[in-house]
Amino acid sequence: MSFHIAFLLLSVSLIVPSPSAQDEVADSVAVSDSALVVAAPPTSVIASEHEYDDGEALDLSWVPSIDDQLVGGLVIAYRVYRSTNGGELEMIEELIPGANQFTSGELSSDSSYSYVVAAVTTSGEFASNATAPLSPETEWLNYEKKWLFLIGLLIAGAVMYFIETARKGKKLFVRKIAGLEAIDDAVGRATEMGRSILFIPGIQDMDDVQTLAGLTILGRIAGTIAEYDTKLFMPVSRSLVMTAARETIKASFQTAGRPDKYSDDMVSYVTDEQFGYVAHVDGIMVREKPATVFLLGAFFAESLILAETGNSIGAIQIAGTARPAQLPFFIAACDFTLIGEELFAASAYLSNEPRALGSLKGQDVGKALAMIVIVIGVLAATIASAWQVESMQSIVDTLNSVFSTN
Amino acid sequence: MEHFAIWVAAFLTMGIISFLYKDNAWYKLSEAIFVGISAGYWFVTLFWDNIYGKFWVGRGDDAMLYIGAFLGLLMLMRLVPKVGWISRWPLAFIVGATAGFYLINYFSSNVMRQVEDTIMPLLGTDYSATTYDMIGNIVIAVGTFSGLVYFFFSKEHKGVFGGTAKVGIFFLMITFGASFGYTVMSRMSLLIGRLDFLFGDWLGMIK
Amino acid sequence: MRRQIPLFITFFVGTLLILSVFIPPMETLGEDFTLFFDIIAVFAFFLGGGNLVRVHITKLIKRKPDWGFSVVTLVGFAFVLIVGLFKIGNPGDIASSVTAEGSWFQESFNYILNPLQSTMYALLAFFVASASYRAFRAKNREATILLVAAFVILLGRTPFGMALTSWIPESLSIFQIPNLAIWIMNSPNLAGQRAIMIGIGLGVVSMSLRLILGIERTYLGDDRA
Amino acid sequence: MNARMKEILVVAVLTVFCAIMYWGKVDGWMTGFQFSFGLSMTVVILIAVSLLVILYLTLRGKLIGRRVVFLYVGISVTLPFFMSLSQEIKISPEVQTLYEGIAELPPGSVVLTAFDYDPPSAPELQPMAESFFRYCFNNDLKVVVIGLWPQGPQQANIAIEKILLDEAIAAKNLQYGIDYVNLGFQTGNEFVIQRMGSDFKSMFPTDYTGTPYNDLPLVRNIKNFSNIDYGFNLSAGYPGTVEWVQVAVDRYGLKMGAGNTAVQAPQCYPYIRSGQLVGILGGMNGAAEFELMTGTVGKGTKFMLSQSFAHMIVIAFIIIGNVAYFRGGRKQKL
Repeated sequence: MSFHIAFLLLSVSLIVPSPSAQDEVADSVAVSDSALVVAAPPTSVIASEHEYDDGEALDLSWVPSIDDQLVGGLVIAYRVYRSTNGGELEMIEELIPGANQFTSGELSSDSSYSYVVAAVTTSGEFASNATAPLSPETEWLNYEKKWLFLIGLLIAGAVMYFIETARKGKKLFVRKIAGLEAIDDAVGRATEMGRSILFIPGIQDMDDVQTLAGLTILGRIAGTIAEYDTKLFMPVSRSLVMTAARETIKASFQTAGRPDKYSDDMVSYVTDEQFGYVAHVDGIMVREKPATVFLLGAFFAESLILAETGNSIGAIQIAGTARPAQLPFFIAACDFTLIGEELFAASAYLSNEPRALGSLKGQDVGKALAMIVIVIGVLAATIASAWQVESMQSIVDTLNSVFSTN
Repeated sequence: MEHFAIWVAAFLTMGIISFLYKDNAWYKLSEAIFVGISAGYWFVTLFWDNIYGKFWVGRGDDAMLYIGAFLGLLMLMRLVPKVGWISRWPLAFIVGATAGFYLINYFSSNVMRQVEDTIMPLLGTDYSATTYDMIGNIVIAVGTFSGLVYFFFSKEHKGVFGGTAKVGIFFLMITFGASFGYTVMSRMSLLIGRLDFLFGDWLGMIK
Repeated sequence: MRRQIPLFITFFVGTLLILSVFIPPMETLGEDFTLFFDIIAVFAFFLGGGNLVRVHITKLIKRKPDWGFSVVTLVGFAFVLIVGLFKIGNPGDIASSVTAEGSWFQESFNYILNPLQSTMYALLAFFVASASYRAFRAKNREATILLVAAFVILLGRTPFGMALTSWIPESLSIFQIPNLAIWIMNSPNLAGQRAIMIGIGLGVVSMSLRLILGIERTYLGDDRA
Repeated sequence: MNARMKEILVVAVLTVFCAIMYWGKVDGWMTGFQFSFGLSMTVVILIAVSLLVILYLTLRGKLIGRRVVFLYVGISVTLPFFMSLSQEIKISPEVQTLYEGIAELPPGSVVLTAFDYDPPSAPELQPMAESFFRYCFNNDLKVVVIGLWPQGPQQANIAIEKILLDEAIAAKNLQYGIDYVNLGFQTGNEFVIQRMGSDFKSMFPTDYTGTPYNDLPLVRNIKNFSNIDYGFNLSAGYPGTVEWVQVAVDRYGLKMGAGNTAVQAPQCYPYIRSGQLVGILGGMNGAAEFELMTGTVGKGTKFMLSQSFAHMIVIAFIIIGNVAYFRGGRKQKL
């Protein structure tokens, strides 16, 4: 009942619904009638469908109160009230003066919602008319992301096209990558010296794609290690990585026909903690003196601690990461470094399997596309801004909207 | 007790530093403590956050949690040799999800976004641009382009292509040199922090 | 069959997560995956932690060199597990936060783990110096560029570098070392970073596809095992 | 005397020295050392001369090893702690814009600070946190703290506790829950940010101490990023500034500045250019510059001298390394 009265009051733009606000007003009115600060309510309050969501939000917009001025404005805030399925109004949001829109989230598409926006002054609230009830709708496709989808599809399609082409037996050329050429030699060197190989797949868990890259490379070189019968040890900092690494090595040894040489002891879990792990690996490096050290995966600050210690024991070091911040340290302290993309390409390259090589071709299509877009975009933008050419500006705008991700 | 604690901290600090001289018993002791304590610490944190925090306190009624727990239990099947192979299911799940998740994420923020940002007028957006801005813009465009050429796999680095790739390498080298130089500072800060602990907090020698 | 099911799971889950980005009702799938992952990781710790204990107990039993340190590791591990899981020394009852001030767990973090972590991290200062001493040499053109870039940035951050070129007039201020350092960071460095980032993005796309399509599958072990 | 004995002797001397100093500190008769200007200069000259000697030895073909480099680094960082020399600080544009970004906030604005680092990064980021909080509290900005790193919120508490001891700030009698709130840590990395985009409360049902979200007056009405006037992220890696920019800035339009370790900072420079970040404090320099801009002297400024010294040492060794290389007929590998 009280709601209906309040609602009535609201619709004729009188003072106020919420009990607490009412008390305040009563107080201030009691002190002095002249202290009453009256403001015009916000107008044209419109609720509309929030686009491309799971039917859980509505957009609200309004024209601010004319008493909401930058200088000497009376409005100190806006409050947004919501009524669900014609129920009681509840305050869901307080906004700063000057606000003229709001997205109301956490809704359900089964209910309908009506909104009231009130301008708040020191004396109380001055509410707008209520919006017509509206239910949010579920959209099944996010059209805002259509370009992400299409370009992604184009590049993924190129990768798959080349995989398929290669599978059919077409020879594809991939240039030599220095760091990868060195891997076999590095394994051979450890064998000759009768020393071990240390493999570090980064310090992240299986939910980092760089760790996966490290493990796929491990899969390729473990076969060589099995053939040479070299000692491999691999302290890891994540339990799941330990499990996956064991599977990987076991499979590679099996494929190489040396399953007897495999032992679970090759891979051991140390600790999840970054520097505790590093302290252990450093210690083990100087004690075991491996001839070859692989550092392939996600590395953080420890990259240089590991690489310098490895360098001090005279090991051949092959490193790779996709963390740009750590690459300089690997470049400085390791013999070969796989830079970013090369880390992901490595297992494909090493496998020498046509399909995997085909995928490398596919990503070159992506690079070519990026290069073409950059050239066209930069030229068009330059001409547009230097000579005010409209058509060029529209090219730039189109490219920007296509590649824009938000 | 407080005296003891700060001496322990100082003892361990110096134990780690002693590694710079050579591997020794003091370091080995610090390392052993480090590994044991940190592995335990990690598990305890995981337990309270992810098991207690989610099953008891947080969203305990969420079906998703139990799917997670089910996958976790499958993982533990490794301990039973006969059905150990079943632990590959959660592993396959993780690998698939990681691959799918990162494919889009990296593609959108590393490829789309960076390409978009590189599209800009070489001569600046208006007449206020200085010569340095223009040179900077040109350098960014040329550097990004040639850097991409360097990463091209399908073509041998020869001729004009090879020349561009060479320029690309130069840019990469500047990038690496610059980040390295920039980092030196931050690494020194860490050491400053530790030595401040030893000489300041512990021994009280800094005024 | 043992291999087909995991391959199918990878394919299915991977495809689903890619598509979820474009389908609003499935948008939260990525979050759910992290939730799954966090929980699986806790279970997996029994494998990792178990392995840690096994390795050190073996060392202890076989009296391998340095077995004494294995005892220290085991004691430390057990100690933290006990004080952390039973919340020993926590002010208040078992409901208080495990990291509450004064709990044994938090104290052992403050006085044991934290100094160790920070110091290990701080060793980098020494390694950065030794790596610069050894690696920054003008051996060839690439190395010289690396050296010069690093040198300018380093100088740009010291009072010496500022003093060295402060005589250059304001009209050519870009050639003052601190400004040059900033320019290098903002222009050529940015270009290099971008090329690397774009490359990485494409590399991830290609590798993820290989995983989803089952071309890379060594992590799944062998059929016969 | 063999090497082993020497090592034991050194450790023994060190222990005795430390014990005496500690005793002095506890007992109160040792309050710290400060070199006079003359002594400071003498030390500097001595270090410089010894470096010249090393250069000379290198020219003669006698190369130095890693441990010598290590020793110099240690000395060059430690000695400036005791010196009385001062140096000039130049404000870089990214610090200027960051400062301007918060300076234009009216009193009462809500600032979200995300603490994404742990103690190892504290030497760089803690001074930033302290001067940032000091600025906020002095200028009546409301502070909401969260952390995507488990130990982040603790670092925030350490900083806040320290700042509240400042006389000017203590006089304001700030109330927890009204003037500042620490919502604590939440697992989930960038997904936490994403969830916060629709609802803070769902990610932080309670604060650091367990008080329910709705019982905290400051945050009760904060629904999502639209109620936040400014975001400040202190980051030492992942998750950190990159994720905040990708989600909070790109998707939800939060106005944001960041304090990064010097290593992370270069990765975030592109974000300043593209306007995604207001400004960046990079490393200890950034901290010192910010301290200068906000008119406080903290550890950032204090340790700048050590840092400059260490830099000079690294530069000196790069020069010595190159001399060694050219002297060695460009063939010698070290």
